[in-house]
Amino acid sequence: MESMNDGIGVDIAFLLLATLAVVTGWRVFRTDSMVRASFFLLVSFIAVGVIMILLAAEYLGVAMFFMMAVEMTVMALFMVMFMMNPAGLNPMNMVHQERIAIGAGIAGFLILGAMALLAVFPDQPVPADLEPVRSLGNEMLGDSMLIFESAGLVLLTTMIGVVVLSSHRGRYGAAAEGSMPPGLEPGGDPAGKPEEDEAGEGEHHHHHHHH
Amino acid sequence: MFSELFLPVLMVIFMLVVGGYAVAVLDRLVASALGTPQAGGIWLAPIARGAWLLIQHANATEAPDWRAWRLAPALYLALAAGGLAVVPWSASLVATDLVTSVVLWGSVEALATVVIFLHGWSANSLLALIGGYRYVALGLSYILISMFVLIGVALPAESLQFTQVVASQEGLWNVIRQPLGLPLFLIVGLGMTFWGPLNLADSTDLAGGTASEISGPPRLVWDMARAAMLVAFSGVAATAFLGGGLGPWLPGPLWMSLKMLAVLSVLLLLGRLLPRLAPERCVTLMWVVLLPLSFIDLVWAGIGALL
Amino acid sequence: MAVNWLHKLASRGSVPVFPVLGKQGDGALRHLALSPQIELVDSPRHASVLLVAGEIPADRFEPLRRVHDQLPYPFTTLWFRSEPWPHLERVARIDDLDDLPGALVTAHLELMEGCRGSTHRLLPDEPPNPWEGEGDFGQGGEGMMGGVPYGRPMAMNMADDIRDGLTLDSLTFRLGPFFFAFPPGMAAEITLQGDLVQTWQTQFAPYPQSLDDIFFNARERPVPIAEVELARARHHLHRLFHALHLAGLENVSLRTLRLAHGLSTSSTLDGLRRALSRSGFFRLTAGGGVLGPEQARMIGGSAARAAGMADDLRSEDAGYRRLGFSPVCQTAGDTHARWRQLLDEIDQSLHLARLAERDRVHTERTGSVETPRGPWSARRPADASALFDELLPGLEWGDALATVASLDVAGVADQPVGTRPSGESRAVRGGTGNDV
Amino acid sequence: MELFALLIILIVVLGAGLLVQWLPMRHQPRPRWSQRVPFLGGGTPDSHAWSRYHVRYYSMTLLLIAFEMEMMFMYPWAVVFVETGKKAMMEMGMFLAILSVGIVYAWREGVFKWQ
Amino acid sequence: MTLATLLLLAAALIGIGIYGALSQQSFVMLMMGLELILNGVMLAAVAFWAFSGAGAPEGQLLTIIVMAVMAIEMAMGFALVVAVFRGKQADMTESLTGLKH
Repeated sequence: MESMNDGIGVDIAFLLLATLAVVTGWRVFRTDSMVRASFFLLVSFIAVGVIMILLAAEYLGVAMFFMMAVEMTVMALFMVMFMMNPAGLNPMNMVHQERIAIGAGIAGFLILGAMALLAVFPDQPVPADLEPVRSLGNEMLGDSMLIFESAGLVLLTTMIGVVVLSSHRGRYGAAAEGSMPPGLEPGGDPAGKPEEDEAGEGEHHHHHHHH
Repeated sequence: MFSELFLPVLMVIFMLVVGGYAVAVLDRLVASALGTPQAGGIWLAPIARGAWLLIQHANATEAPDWRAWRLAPALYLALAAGGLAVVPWSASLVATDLVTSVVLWGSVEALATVVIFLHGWSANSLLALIGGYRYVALGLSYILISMFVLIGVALPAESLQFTQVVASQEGLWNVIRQPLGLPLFLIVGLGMTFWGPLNLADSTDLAGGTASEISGPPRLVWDMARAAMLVAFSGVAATAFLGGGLGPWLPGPLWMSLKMLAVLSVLLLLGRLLPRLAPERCVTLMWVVLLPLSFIDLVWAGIGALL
Repeated sequence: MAVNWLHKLASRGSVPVFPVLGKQGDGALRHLALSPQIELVDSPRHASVLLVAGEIPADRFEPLRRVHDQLPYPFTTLWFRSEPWPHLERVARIDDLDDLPGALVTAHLELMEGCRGSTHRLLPDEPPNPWEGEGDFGQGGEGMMGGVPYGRPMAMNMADDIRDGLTLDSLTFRLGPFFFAFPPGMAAEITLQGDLVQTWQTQFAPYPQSLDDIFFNARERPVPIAEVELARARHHLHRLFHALHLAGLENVSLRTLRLAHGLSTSSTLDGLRRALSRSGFFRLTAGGGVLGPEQARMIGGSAARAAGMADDLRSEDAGYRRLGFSPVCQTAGDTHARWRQLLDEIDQSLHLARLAERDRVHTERTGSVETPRGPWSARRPADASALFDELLPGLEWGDALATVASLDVAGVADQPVGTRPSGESRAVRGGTGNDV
Repeated sequence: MELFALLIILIVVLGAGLLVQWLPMRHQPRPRWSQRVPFLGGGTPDSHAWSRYHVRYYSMTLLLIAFEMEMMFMYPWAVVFVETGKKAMMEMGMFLAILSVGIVYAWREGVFKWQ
Repeated sequence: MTLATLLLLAAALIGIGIYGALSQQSFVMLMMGLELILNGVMLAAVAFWAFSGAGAPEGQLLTIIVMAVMAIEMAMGFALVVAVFRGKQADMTESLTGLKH
């Protein structure tokens, strides 16, 4: 009785969530407001996250919420920063090669869908007594230690790369500025920088990327 | 069926209403204790204010993002409900005992940032917009601190479940075992509800910030949601650091309520005693001072758990 | 009926009032801040009564109409010491400060119970630009950035960014003259990029402020120093009250106001000072706004002394010299230094007042007097709000407003505080015990 | 079952939040244009507030994304911490070291200041 | 909810993602497309883990790695956008070619 209920409930929930994920995923490219686009994508991620929880991947599903909430907030910030007409007050369509894109999208869906339907995958469900989080933890501290460690280093590299690329007063600008207490020069001069520095920075970026 | 689905729903809604009211009353009590006289009955004032907001018409701006503007307060309220749902009142009485409830609370914090930003953004008005953006700077800074601190309490529990976290405090509460944890977490609480010193979203220098353009029922929901979030936060803080429903003589839920009231009082008091931080300093403070402190807390918790 | 009890309940709460300040309206504001049944709000959206306090000059009528229309339905207005516009129907005018809180409560009560209808709007129901039905999608805009979608143009990139060279859109707007964080009456045209002030042009100077008549008397005849110094301390405390409200320290700001209200030679500042430094007001809140020597000279007074200039007309007065007066100074010249300076000066004033009262010392020099706003010898301290134009660009919004609050820029009016607010000052006078 | 209860709680409360706003607002007329002007203390804006807003802390947000990813690894690690013992402790040391290097570097570069 | 339906959902998300990544002119919107593709990939990975991986932890680990890739892609992508924009005041994909010389 209980499991019966659960079974139907799970199916209904899955159906609703799947629809939500696809519809919001589609709306991402069909809305004029950049903020809405980012948060539609967030909803799509959250729907997938809930499906993951339904699949007993409790940790991954919930982690998806916080990871994606942060990533999509940042996404929204940057979208608004760099896109003209960020709120879509004037409706617009900023696409190129749309036909090819639609074709590629449909082709991708058909090929992958056919694989999903036609290929035979082994039927080995998660054992009932498995604790997904614990097993993941053990894996990370056991066999996959190397992946875990290298991920840490890669992320450190990312941090440094991000700072070098995005920061105005970069390492080759005035690094000392970063360690000075906040506070402006007398007369309220902003902490902006002279022109030469900017040019030097730009060059550095190109240089860095070249390697 | 009833006990598994409807009871939790009723429980959480009851908590939202009672808790929200309790926050409003408690805040007025704190204010009058600090020397700001309150008019009329402290007990009636929140209800009278709610009635007034129901009568006042909702404001509009020239071209708001209507859906987002109306959704944001309701979503914030729903997030508070989600937080309250994972708070255990005793070993068995918990609305939803998710295996990863600690992570879920982390998600509530992250999503709260999204919702508050949306609230500031959707009004299409300058002061609200600045409030929303300012809040994101804060929201993205405190979330790491909160995660480290909560991972700290998960270590001795060997679980990401709040009921297990409570069980692990049978001998000694985390507030003593990990002395840095609770103070750091309280700062997170002020941030989440943009209360007092961390009120960057709805601050006075922005004429109310994200709330500067709203009136009437949307404002009522927004204020209620904010109070409910404080309640949810105090529930989590009491669970993670004060042993939840553990305690002699009294039944678990009562202990829990008392501890939540204690956390709430401290938060409301801090909110009225400290001036609002400048956003830039706030970010630096979070990353350069509080985050390293939360590292120390985690190491402390780790050593404590192994010994 | 259900609606009825809802309305009845709503009338039981505190009255949310949005104050619009005219000339000498700030006294009413401070009076209301201490009335428990009145809640002063920062945005008209949060108010049910619009209070017009003091006479509004004709050039600020248009902004007043705008603010008037921004209160959500239902709302009502009340005019305090100001003549209501003739085309407003059923508007109450109040002249006695003591009646004001009661009148506001009654107005709210009547509004909630339905015996008073909501005030009618003043401006026509039109968008800032006609847009409906125009443009590619009927949204009023053209192309990507053109036109006036929904009645307003879109923000554009107007000037290069002054901090990090990443030039994005800038927002230009006019703020005030009824923005509570500004000195009463001030308005500015501001351009922001992000939350950073890019340009700032003061459009309306703040109303000249009326000083206590003791400063006017002191120019003509010797007056008791105790009285001068108490008036000075009270002036400074009133400014501190506004700044603390802006910093979110509601309780301490009211405490400051109460201190100012009951100020006498036996008052001390220790409790307030302790509360402020414990709360971290000097360390945690916004800083910035450093005055250069030229700027400091221009504004004069305590702001100049906070920037390290020991100019004070009191040093030239024999009466003060007998009391051992020497000016206190700070060096940093920023917002925090100004607040420290202000506290030190209040302390000093209270100290001088105590000594002067004991020894019955009077001022000896007439013709020039150090007002709380600055030196007044040949000319009255003039308006210095133009200072903001050079001081504020480059500051973050919160820092900019904190700087505005920390500078006393308004000039001095040619009249002393007019009809003295009945409660406020007279009680204080009685307390000093050496009334003229 | 827990998940369903949670979902129902969220939906019910969300619905209640919307209902409280919608019910009283059904019969209210849309406010007049003169009321809808954004509040600027009597002043007016030149343009819509929505714009390419200069987020002054953008480098901090990028740093956070990388940080957040590390958190992703830490939760499962916390669960097995006690049973793994010393090795987990070392692991934590490494992680915190990496994060600290990241913070110190970013701080030195002025990432946490308003750009 | 079976493996096939889950994979279909994943395929649909990937399909939409491909459309987005190919059609959008703006670099930031293009990244949205990539994210959506990765969303589908993560779902597929979890589905395999749940239905045919016998609960092997590698399935979960794969999802985490995809997420890490996503985070790194986003962080580096935006940092590049900032760097390019500072030079050229534009964010179109075409401008990125300027970096290749």
